[in-house]
Amino acid sequence: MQDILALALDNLLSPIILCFVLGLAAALARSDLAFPEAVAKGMSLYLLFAIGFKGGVAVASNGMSGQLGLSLLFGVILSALIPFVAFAILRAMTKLSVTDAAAVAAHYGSISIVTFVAASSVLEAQGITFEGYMVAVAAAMEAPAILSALWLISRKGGGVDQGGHLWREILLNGSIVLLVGAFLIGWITGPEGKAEIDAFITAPFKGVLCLFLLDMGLVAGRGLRQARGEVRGGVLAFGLLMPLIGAGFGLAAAALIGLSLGGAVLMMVLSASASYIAVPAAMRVALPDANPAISLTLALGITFPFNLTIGIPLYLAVATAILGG
Amino acid sequence: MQDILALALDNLLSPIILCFVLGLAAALARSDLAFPEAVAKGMSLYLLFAIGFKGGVAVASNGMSGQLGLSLLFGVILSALIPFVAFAILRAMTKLSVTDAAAVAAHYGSISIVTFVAASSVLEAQGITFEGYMVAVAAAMEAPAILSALWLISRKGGGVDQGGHLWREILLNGSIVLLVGAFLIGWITGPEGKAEIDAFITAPFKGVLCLFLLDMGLVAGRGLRQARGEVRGGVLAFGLLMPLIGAGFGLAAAALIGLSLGGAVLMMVLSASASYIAVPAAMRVALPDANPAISLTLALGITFPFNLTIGIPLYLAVATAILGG
Amino acid sequence: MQDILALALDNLLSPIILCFVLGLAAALARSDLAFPEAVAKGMSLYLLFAIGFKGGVAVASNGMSGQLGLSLLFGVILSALIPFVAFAILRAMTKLSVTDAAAVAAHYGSISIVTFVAASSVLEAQGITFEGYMVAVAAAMEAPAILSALWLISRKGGGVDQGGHLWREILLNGSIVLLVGAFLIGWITGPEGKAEIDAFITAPFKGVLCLFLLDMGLVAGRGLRQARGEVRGGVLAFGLLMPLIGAGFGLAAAALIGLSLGGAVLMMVLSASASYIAVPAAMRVALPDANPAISLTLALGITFPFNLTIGIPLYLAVATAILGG
Amino acid sequence: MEMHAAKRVEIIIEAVMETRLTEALRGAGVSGYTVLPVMGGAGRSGEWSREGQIGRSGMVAVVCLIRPERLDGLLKAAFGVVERHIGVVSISDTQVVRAERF
Amino acid sequence: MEMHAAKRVEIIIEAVMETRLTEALRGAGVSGYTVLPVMGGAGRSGEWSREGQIGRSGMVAVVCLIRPERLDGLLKAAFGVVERHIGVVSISDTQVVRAERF
Amino acid sequence: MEMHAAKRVEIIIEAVMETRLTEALRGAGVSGYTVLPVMGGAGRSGEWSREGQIGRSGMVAVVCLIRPERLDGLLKAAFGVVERHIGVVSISDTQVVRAERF
Ligand SMILES: Nc1ncnc2c1ncn2[C@@H]1O[C@H](COP(=O)(O)O)[C@@H](O)[C@H]1O
Ligand SMILES: Nc1ncnc2c1ncn2[C@@H]1O[C@H](COP(=O)(O)O)[C@@H](O)[C@H]1O
Ligand SMILES: Nc1ncnc2c1ncn2[C@@H]1O[C@H](COP(=O)(O)O)[C@@H](O)[C@H]1O
Ligand code: NA
Ligand code: NA
Ligand code: NA
Repeated sequence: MQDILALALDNLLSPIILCFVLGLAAALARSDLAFPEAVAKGMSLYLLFAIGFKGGVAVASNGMSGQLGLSLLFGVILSALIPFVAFAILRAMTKLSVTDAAAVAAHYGSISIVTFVAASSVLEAQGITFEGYMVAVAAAMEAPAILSALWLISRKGGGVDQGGHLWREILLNGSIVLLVGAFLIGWITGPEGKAEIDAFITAPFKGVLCLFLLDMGLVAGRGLRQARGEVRGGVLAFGLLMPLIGAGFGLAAAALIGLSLGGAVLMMVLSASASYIAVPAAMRVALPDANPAISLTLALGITFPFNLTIGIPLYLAVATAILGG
Repeated sequence: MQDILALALDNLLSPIILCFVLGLAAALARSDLAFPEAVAKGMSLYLLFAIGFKGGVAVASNGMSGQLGLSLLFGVILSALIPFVAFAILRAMTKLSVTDAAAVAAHYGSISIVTFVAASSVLEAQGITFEGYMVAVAAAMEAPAILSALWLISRKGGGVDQGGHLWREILLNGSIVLLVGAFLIGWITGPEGKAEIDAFITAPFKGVLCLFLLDMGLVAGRGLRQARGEVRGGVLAFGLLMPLIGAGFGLAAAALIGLSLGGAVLMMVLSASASYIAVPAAMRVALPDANPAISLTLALGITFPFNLTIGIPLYLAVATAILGG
Repeated sequence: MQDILALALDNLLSPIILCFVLGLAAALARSDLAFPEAVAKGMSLYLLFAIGFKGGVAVASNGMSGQLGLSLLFGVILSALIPFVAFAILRAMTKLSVTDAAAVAAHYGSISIVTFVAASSVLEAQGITFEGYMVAVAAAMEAPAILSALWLISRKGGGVDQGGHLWREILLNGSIVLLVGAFLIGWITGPEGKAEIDAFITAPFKGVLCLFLLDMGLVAGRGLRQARGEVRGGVLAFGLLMPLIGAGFGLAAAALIGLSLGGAVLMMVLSASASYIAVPAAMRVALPDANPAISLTLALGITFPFNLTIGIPLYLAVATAILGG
Repeated sequence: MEMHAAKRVEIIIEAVMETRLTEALRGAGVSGYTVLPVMGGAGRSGEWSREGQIGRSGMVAVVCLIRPERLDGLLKAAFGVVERHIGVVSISDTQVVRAERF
Repeated sequence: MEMHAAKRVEIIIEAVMETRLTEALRGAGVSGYTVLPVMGGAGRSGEWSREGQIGRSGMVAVVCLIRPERLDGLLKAAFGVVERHIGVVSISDTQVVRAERF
Repeated sequence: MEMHAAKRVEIIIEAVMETRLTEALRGAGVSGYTVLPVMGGAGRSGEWSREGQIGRSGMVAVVCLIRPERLDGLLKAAFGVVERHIGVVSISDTQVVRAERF
């Protein structure tokens, strides 16, 4: 227990978290500190490439441990299933409309890759290994949740813009393609390929992550400032409760698959986190009547910082207690 | 003496200075070499974050040496005081209007963080240590000069737009917030935090600084080309004289505080340098009638290269002579 | 022979090539993966700076081997000569108009710096040294081809916009200025200067190159998708044939100059590659009636990937066979 | 110089809808348009800014110059896409010189 | 489609004044506007370009579509901010379709 | 507020031609203009996008506000540059407040 608290505190005082807090504080204080859109996008491309590549190299080095297929399958199931749970809770706990509830549910079924990256960093710092292919599981969990949300809506009689290329857009979404592509390149080129570009993708990684989280803090803070009125009461409580429920599902899946401790924590983090890049864009196209401010504020302003600060150490503690160190 | 000349020459032939010269030459020759605004902004965010963080870590490692408070106080006094000196000199030596003179004066009271960074690099290359908190002093010196300039104007009967949020804008200016925030994060996380992101903030730092100075050379060259007519005679002389006067004040303050040799050089550099980011924006808001081309050309086209090439080695030589190696 | 195939395969499976393929595939599949313009430009500035600087340092370290002047001269001659060959082939093999043929010819006389960089990486990985000043030869080969193309047009009675500053624009083109400027700075500051910024220009270089090639794959793929109709038959064949002819000229020149094996391969690569940055801009100004899609698709969509995958190992094999390892 | 009456249609729309809009325009026979970036704005759905964003968030401005007789077709196509979405459409009279282009 | 007359006000103003301008607009009851980036320009105070700049230098273009009757209020609010500053304001007639939005 | 009739000329032109155009404008006595970035577009020469490009590719939009009597001079100067190039020019009626500036 003491260990967990120490770890949580350690985590809270890491440069990564403090950078997010700095961004959040600057935005709430209405500083004009801001990252250009191109710089933010550039950092996110770098992070996706690096994390995908390193995952692929890990698979090339350690082999597949036979569970890649099973993990992907469970990832897809979790992503498709969690929106139903989230939707039911939202309809029970909040006054959100069917459309808004479905849109929020889609975000929570999908994943936040930055939360995943932050969790991997914590694991690495603790010397806890994890399955390299978890990054492929992350990619596989991006999209199914969107399908579930659209199904929920159409079942409730809501209109969904199933425009010709919605599916291509979702499945060939830039972040999925980059993550999976870099994963494959890492897998093909293996440790030799990694040696060639290690100084680029490994050494500066954590520093870039710091600046990226600073920007995310700024964006989250601006969102919170503007949406102050809309996210409160039941909706707010959902943003803190849902990650715990998601993490529970993730832990159960990890136990069924037989993932390592590190892999289980990452599966919990994926299930607990909410998308704020791929799903928002898809929802704007498919559910234009849903209010984007609600989902984004919940995902980025409530659940993301919750996972970053309390969630990750908590999931690690619970996984350690249940699965053993 | 020979040592000083050798150092000055060494400095002149460093990649940093040569990059600035390349940018300047390219712009004066009207090459279309240019950095996108987002890239320039991204590099400046990186430099502010790195320099702030490293300053904070230095304080965490070496303690405060008891003089942080005193140094901050003197920094604020210098920043508030220098504009009065600059204003008097400008009114005596040039035909600038009250408004223009006050605007220029505000730039010279405030500081140029890149000059500060370049000076720290020279000190580090010479193996001269300095107080880590000097970066906090730099942040503290950004704003007071603006207040002095506005007071000068209103005393002369000039109108000042004291619009509601001018003060928040100045004090929560992005570069101040990032510098101070990174300083605090560095202080809190200390050498352990630095170890995590060292490969990002230390190893590539000087290279990024080179590219940034290349861009500053380009911007300065474009400015000089356009403002050729406006900055000459007395105004030009001011741009070369004022840094020497500022450095003198800085040296006096450093001696009073009892700063180390390195700290004294940095205090001289801060006092000698002129702002070209925070103050120009504030002046546009508060003194819209002031001609921005004059201040910017002086600060970036005259004083900045003067400090970079001649100023820094000179201040180091003088400080060594007076305070002892 | 077996060695060559092994090398070719090795090259094909390097992260650099796979990144290009990923970008190409993503664009052809119409993924929305994209780099912001500012990020792409920032990476190209970085690569030009790093390659120029390292070339200059190599000259400072190893001396000039007496052949810089001769190599520059031959570079200029190749760049001026190849467009005539290309033009004749295009007029014989394709139905392109005089204007379009001249525009394409200009692209092939000039050079692709990224192909040059990729070839240097392959040489370095093979432990094959080359003359550091080849980067200056690359810069010298950018512009003469444009002059030849304009002369071709005007001889055929075509109108050329020789607007006042076309020549300044071409010769002071940003990429030439940066490449030559960084080369000079590297030369002046030498290994000491390099030591200061090595962690920036050497360690992460290959990783940045990977991301840059990913973006080039995206741009090439988008171009191919749109120009599908226009580039086929004879024009397409030209895009595969011309690099081989260019490489032949390059090899002959290298043998005459007496370049090392590595230098000869780079001279072949420069002659074989086609410009897609400096020349397209110049052609838009001087030959507005030429269809830019043809040149760009050929240079970036056909010849660039050909050189990257098959060309470089092939040129290395031929040069080794003829000049000896 | 001889000038011809034309319409300038300015459509400010979510960036995610850009491809759908331009496809609809092409479907309506409008083959010329220009897309301008938008930094931020405000409307019934609140204020927003592009700074620091990563996804295809934000809006773009699509400007079409067309002959007056094609306006109805264009608007019909555009509204098919814009209708349920955040955004505004405005139509101004303008003049163009090389009328054969439009 | 039924169209309604409106005004398109385009204000090109220093980027540092953007927030002040949009606050003044909101104060005047104008709740819809779009901010476009500006790359460079020239005027009485000379030429400038955004390239390589770092601070909040440069200008932005703020476009407002409003009902004609609100024009005076908007202009008064805008000029309160723009007056002593570098920049230009132009007002064109335009038409909008969903009039209830403006 | 008193308003004065003016013309708003919008020239969408290849970025490589920007300097030539603005020099021609200055030559014709037009000293005020604003350059807006363009993200992409389509026309007779096909579709294009600025994303991921590196060179001075792409287009820009140059907006000039001028007194009506200066229109002819401006158009002549502009067409000298634009003529053989990709791009479009449109001219709209507009109104400005501080007429002495134009
Ligand atoms: N009256 C208006 N004038 C100019 N732009 C507007 C106006 N109303 C809305 N917009 C733009 O359209 C976006 C969405 O508007 P809305 O659908 O009202 O939230 C805003 O963020 C603005 O960029
Ligand atoms: N006549 C004009 N047409 C279009 N934009 C203008 C005009 N005059 C000024 N501007 C813009 O407003 C900025 C400041 O103008 P000024 O206050 O005249 O220096 C210029 O840099 C241009 O971006
Ligand atoms: N009708 C139009 N409306 C708006 N922009 C256009 C139009 N036609 C062409 N453009 C712009 O001008 C560029 C070149 O057009 P074009 O010369 O027809 O290929 C296009 O990429 C668009 O950005
Ligand atoms: Na989830
Ligand atoms: Na100062
Ligand atoms: Na060539």
